[in-house]
Amino acid sequence: MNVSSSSRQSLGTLLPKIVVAPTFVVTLVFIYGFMLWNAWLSFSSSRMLPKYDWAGFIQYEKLFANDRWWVAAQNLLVFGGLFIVICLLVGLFLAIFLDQKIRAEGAIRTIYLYPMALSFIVTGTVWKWILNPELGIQRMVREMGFESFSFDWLVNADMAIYTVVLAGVWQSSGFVMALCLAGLRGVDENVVKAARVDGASMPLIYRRIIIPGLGPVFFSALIVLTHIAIKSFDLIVALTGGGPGYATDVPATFMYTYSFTRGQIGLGSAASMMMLMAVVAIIVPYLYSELRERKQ
Amino acid sequence: MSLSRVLIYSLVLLAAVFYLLPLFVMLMTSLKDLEEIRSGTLLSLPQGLNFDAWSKAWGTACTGVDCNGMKGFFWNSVLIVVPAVIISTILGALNGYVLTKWRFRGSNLFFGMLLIGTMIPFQVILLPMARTLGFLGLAGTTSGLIMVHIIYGLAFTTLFFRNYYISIPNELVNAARIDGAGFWLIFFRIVLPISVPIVVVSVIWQFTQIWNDFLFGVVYSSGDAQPITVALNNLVNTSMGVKEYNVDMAAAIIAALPTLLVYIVAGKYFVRGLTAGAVKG
Amino acid sequence: MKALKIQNVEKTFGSIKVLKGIDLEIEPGQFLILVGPSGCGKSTLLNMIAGLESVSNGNITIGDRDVTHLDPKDRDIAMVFQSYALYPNMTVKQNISFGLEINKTPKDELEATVAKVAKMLQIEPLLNRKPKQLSGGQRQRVAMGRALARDPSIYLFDEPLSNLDAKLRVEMRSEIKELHQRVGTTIVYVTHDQIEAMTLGDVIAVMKDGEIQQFGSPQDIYDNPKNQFVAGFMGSPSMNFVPCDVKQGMNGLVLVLESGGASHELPVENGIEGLSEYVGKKVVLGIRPEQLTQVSEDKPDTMTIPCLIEIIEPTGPDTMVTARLNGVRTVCRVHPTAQSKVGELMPLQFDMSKAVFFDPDTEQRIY
Amino acid sequence: MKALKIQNVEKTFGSIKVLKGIDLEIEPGQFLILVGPSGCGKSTLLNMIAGLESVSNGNITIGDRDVTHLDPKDRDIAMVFQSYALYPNMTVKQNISFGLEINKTPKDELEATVAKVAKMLQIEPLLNRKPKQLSGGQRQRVAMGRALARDPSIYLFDEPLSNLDAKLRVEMRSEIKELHQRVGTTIVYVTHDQIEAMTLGDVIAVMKDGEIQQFGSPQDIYDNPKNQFVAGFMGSPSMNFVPCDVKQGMNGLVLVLESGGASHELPVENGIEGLSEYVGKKVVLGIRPEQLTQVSEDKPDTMTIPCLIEIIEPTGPDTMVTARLNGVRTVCRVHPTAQSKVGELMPLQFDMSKAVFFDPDTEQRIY
Amino acid sequence: ADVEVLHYWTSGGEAKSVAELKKMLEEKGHGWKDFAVAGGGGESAMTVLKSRVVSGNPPAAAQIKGPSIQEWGEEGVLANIDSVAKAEGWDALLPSVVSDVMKYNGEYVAVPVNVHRVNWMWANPEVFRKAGATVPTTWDEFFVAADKIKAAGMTAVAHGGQPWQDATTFESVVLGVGGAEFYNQAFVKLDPEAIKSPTMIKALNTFRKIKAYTDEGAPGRDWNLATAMVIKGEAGMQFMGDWAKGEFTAAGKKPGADYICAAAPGTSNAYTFNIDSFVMFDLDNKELEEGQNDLASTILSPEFQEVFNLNKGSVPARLNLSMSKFDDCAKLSSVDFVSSSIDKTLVPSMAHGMSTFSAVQGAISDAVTEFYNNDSVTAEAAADKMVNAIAAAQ
Ligand SMILES: Nc1ncnc2c1ncn2[C@@H]1O[C@H](COP(=O)(O)OP(=O)(O)OP(=O)(O)O)[C@@H](O)[C@H]1O
Ligand SMILES: Nc1ncnc2c1ncn2[C@@H]1O[C@H](COP(=O)(O)OP(=O)(O)OP(=O)(O)O)[C@@H](O)[C@H]1O
Ligand SMILES: [Mg+2]
Ligand SMILES: [Mg+2]
Repeated sequence: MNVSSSSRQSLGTLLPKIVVAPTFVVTLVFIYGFMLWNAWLSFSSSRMLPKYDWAGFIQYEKLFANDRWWVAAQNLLVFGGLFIVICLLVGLFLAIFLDQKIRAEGAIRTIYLYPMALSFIVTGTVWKWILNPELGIQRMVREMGFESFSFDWLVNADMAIYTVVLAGVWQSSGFVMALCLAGLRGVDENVVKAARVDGASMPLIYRRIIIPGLGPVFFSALIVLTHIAIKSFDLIVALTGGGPGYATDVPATFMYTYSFTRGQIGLGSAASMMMLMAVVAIIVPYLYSELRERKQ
Repeated sequence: MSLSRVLIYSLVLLAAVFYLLPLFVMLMTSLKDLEEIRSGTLLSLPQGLNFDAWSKAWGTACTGVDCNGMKGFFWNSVLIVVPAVIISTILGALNGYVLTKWRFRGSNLFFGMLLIGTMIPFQVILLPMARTLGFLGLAGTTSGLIMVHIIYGLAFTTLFFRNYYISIPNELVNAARIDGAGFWLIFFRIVLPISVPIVVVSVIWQFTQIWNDFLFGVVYSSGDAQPITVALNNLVNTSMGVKEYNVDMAAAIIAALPTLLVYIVAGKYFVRGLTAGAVKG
Repeated sequence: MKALKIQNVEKTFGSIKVLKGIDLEIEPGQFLILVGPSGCGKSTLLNMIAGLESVSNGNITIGDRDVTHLDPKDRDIAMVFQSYALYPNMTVKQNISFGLEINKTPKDELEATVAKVAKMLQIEPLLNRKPKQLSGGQRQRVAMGRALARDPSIYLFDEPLSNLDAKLRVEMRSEIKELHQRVGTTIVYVTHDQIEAMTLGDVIAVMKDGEIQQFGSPQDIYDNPKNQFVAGFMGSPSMNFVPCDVKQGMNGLVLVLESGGASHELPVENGIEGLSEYVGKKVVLGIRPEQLTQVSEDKPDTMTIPCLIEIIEPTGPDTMVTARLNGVRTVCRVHPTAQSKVGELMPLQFDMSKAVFFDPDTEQRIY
Repeated sequence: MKALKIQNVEKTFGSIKVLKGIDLEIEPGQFLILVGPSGCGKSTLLNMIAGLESVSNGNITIGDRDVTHLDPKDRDIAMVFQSYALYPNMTVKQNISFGLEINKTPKDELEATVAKVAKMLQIEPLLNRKPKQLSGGQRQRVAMGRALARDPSIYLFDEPLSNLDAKLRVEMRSEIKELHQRVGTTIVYVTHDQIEAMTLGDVIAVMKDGEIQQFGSPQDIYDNPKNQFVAGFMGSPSMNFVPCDVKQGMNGLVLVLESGGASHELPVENGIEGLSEYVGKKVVLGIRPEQLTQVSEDKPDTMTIPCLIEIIEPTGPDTMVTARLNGVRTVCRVHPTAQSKVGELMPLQFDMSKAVFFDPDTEQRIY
Repeated sequence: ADVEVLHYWTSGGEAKSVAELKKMLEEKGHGWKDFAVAGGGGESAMTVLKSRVVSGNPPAAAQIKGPSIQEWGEEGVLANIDSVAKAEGWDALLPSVVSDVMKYNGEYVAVPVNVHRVNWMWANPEVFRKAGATVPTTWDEFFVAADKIKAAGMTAVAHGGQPWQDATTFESVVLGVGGAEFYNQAFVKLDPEAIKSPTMIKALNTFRKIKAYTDEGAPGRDWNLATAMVIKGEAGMQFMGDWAKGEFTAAGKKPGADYICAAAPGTSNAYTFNIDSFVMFDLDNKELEEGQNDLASTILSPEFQEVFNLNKGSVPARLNLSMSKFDDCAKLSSVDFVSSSIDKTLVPSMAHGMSTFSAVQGAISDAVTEFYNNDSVTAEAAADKMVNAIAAAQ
């Protein structure tokens, strides 16, 4: 009896592990395994197809000597930073506005949210038209009589990356809005009352009390936005094609171009390793602190 | 209405116009003929309601050697999306359930690993995945593609469910355990029935992600099993030939219709589901 | 000048009238309790005093200012909430000083006030913690500290103790009481716990369904409830209500009580004239547990009836026994040493000097 | 055969020992209370009995079965949780019958049991509602119904009443007490409310920091606490602890009490031999509020001392006054009619027959 | 079994041409499994192809061109179709510049579909008439004409600012400024001396000068929109391969009358070619091997070559085919193809990956685009950069 009961017990404690085991294995193999695989390639001399030899750090040396790589890295910083910050701000403000007992809130919320339903390919294509000086906004405004109006970011090598930010924000800020709205709806209304009695005005209450309390919301949003920023590949391809020139290249497009169209898989792998390391360096400490704090 | 209300309403409406603009352009363009597109501006209204481009995109446009439009590919996508969404949601739910209600040593670490997994750029895994699929004998099959979508959707579905389940009191599980229920019974009878809000979130998210996926679709599917995004891409990307923008736009809208519909119909539940728990880190 | 004057205040949510004409006045420094069952409109009334809810009808005056339509921040009030409503992202210190900071209090004055309040409430070591690092009682203190720092003309409390456990609640109750004695400001305090109401209040307004049922001092309300609702609501354990037939006995009116299988006649103390109209009819006898005790020799003239014991609950200082009178469960407070067992008969003494009587239909007191 | 036997049970979370060797035994049909301050390990112990937490060390026996390593479902127990933990997606009926259904109880037997339980708890009209359509008290009843339907060998309750408001808590307390008297099953009941502990339990285990401080009947624990912790924890308001100097008086030992500006000598009743060792040193006098009362003529031989009143709290049946003795706040329970005012001197009678004494350092009782 | 063909001709006339091939193959008793991946001038298709090969599941045939064929050959995954070639005598049918590309280790692994001429200039005679300009034949003439068109308020050059279009224009400039031999030295032999030579500097500066004659909307513009500008008379000229003809035809324009096809300035006796071709993958399957051989033979058959190239605007890769059904531009292209082949002025298009491996082409293209878009880069710096980038990519 004792024996059978203890074996039953062990099945009981094993079962949950068995249930997550597939995911665990999948994560290990298909994420971390592939990362390692990629790391190996970055030390190989692979060109057209993967080759499993040892070439030392030569790919990294090539990478660091490559101007285009540095443009791409810088673009990711600019794009990622602006995209995330602006999405958070826009999403937050839209949520705050919608939280003011707006009529037809449901419809407006859907309008803000629907871009999330479109693929970046579609988003990129449409924005490419709208932002094109000869087709879109600039032409329209000029035809309305403002001849000197100029809005040519898309075709301006210095500004093109901001159009990517614009389209990205258009697509993703609605999601942040939904998250923030959810967060705002969860705020203890007594806290707001307390602050009003303390003499605070609504803007002050938002600034000092409600928004600082949305930490977990921003955390969730940040995870999703980072994920989207890294996957912005499609958007850039469709919107600017990395251009003008390679002015809007980002590491993802860089890596893709070198690995797949230019037959320099080793170099592409080195680029993606750098990208992964950057992501890990930023996200892991944050994740760690957040998860630990949650646990308490 | 006070001044501040007026201000809020105008900002809200202005934002709405900004968000609607691209959809408006797409719609207008799809309703024009090529001549109008060449001569007019993006925002000008079409001269009449002309659905030729739509019927062409749906039924007769060429994507490769077949000129049957998008309709076949539409169903391909459905065949891929439905199982992938269902399976990844179920697995995510189970993972979330274990990670919150049946914790074990290292379960938090596992979750952290999974979260980092969401950050991996998909371009990186294209070749290793191809190799693995070939190894498994799934290369170029629909099941292979479904598997890929499930694998890379798991991190997010798990995240959603974990954050939701963390707000469900453990006492509920304990009560059921004492009532004699085991792991599965508790999951199916107690936990799953109260997961509707987060299931909606997970399904909408996964549906959108998988339906809109192009990269995996193009690389891991073959021939007439390709999803609609690949067909859209083939239709839109004439490398050397005449571009029919109206057909392109109609096709783009057709490709986006299911996800749009999902957001319009279930958007309310989406926000509600997020409120119900996805927000809590 | 009254500290607070509420005149015919009404509140409607949609088509539902939640407050039906409230009238109240309190003197400066008085401690007013609003007590009543859940949903009776206590919080609504308090929120209206605070300015957090608009007033549908009537007037509210604080001191000599009509504040009916003022913003909360212009009313010179401070409020403590049931859930404490501490600002979760701020430290204890910031929580306390937030109101001062907004009102542009000079830095050093602010520091001084925080220090004073923290000392008064003994929360100095907590000043740099966040609310979630505090226990229930500590949070409660901080919430009070936030109100105290403001030094307003009225403090409003909305069930500030109901999230605490029993022991802590008793402690905090004393602290609030003492604080009021020390600071001497006007306080309006909402609770649905009648012990709090009794121990804290100078005056109590017992509310039900948006109306004030009785307004008076604690002891007055306890001893002279106007109706069965107030009588039952105030006091713990509750007053026992036993429906009885009224008969004309030899020395005056008597009540017929069936207990332990036998029938007994309980003489009514004189002076309740209204009772004579009920001869041959039923009245409801209201008698508190402490007036039903074990037999003791020092009160030889009180009536003793043997009762069948159904439940025995020793609380330590006293033992509560439940007996059945006229088919109704009746709680009696006996001395812990008074021996008895469930299912046995126990003679119990009826102290009728404080008993009250109610009309069974209108539930109004019979005087 | 014991209903429940806990032998040297320990629990460690990580490196922290939460339970430090618990030993307990109860007879079938007994009502065991686990009481103690928050965090002392009550829930942990209960969860270990239930099988929800693994046992780090020691043995748990229910009836004649060693259940230490069994799954909860194999232990033949039922449990009621603080938050009730009703299945939100099921109706009341389904909630009650879920456990039976899982155990493959035949349909008609199941129906009969649900009907019986619903009748017993008077929740028949609620059977088809969902939990969120119920009030707190109704939820509590359903949670009990779920446990009752199972007819297990032990019921476990984890603070089942702490989410209810004061009034309801008193009512439900009586109901649980009565239910136990009626059904007669063994119950283990966790609470940190000592009134619940006193009124409900046949035996009480007072816990602190993962150890049992005292195990005995309610009245025994109330009257004969083993140490200062138990004495202070049980009873509401708490026992007063007054540090005093012990002196050799003329007729035996006396305590020196400073009150209202004057010094008084309080004779100690005889029979406490250990006290003689403390002559010239300090002891802690433990005296309960009900032993400090207004002066009444029928106890002429008790000692009377005038005390300075600091707080007055009328609760209705009694009035609690707080006085200062040897610089320590002391709560006294006086009759509501006993007049006094804050800041005045009031003569109070000391009933020393039940007073207890503690060593100021070890906090252990002096016998 | 079905012969799976990976290609990136997915829409419009191209799709029709492929459908023709499918039909012909099916007539020979083989099934056709279409595997179309459009986008980015075949970039997506190459990505897919690589993962298919890596997964051990390559298609039977894939659209691959230029030196990439050699790269694939080196990986050892290609099928040998030399038997068909021998039987049909391809060596005699194809110019040696073409057949060299189709061979790996001296044996045929690929079959050419067509020949595109890249160094075309498309002009709108109406615009020239209005501006009083003449169609230029040298770069000096070009700037005179461009000035006039610009002065007349029209855009002189319709350009699409995408890297491959930049490169297309640039290689025409290099060919026009430096001649075929210099072109070969720079873009085929990748001689650093040539790339840093004054000739290249001159070409670069000429190239940059063109920018002044394009409009604001150029960056990112698709090539066909640029063509439309010429068609509509908004712009005077466009440098683009012969596939642009399809746009003119679709708009109902007649060559000679409504539009002019001329060699880019200074390149009339030279010819940059861009050849589409299919390679066959080694599948280890007898039945499919037969299908692959039949596919190869079909592709080079006169019927298909004619049908396909009529649709696509290019000329047949196969010599000695009657051009009677083709238009004047195609006829001119065909004649120039043969003559330049004899004169050794037939050069592979750098912009379209015919002259070098993709890595090198990418490196050149990056430098060119960077130079064109960023005015702060001097021609000398750009040339240096090109040399370094080429060295790094090899
Ligand atoms: N915003 C509102 N809209 C509609 N009805 C409301 C609103 N706020 C309160 N009520 C209703 O008004 C009545 C009084 O509510 P109130 O909160 O004042 O009760 P309360 O006496 O404070 O009860 P509790 O003791 O439960 O806090 C209730 O019936 C409640 O349902
Ligand atoms: N899973 C756990 N991991 C680590 N420590 C725990 C865990 N569960 C409980 N503890 C710790 O064990 C101690 C006892 O907890 P327990 O819940 O048994 O207390 P309790 O007596 O029930 O208190 P309360 O009256 O607040 O319910 C506490 O200090 C608690 O922090
Ligand atoms: Mg309230
Ligand atoms: Mg507990």
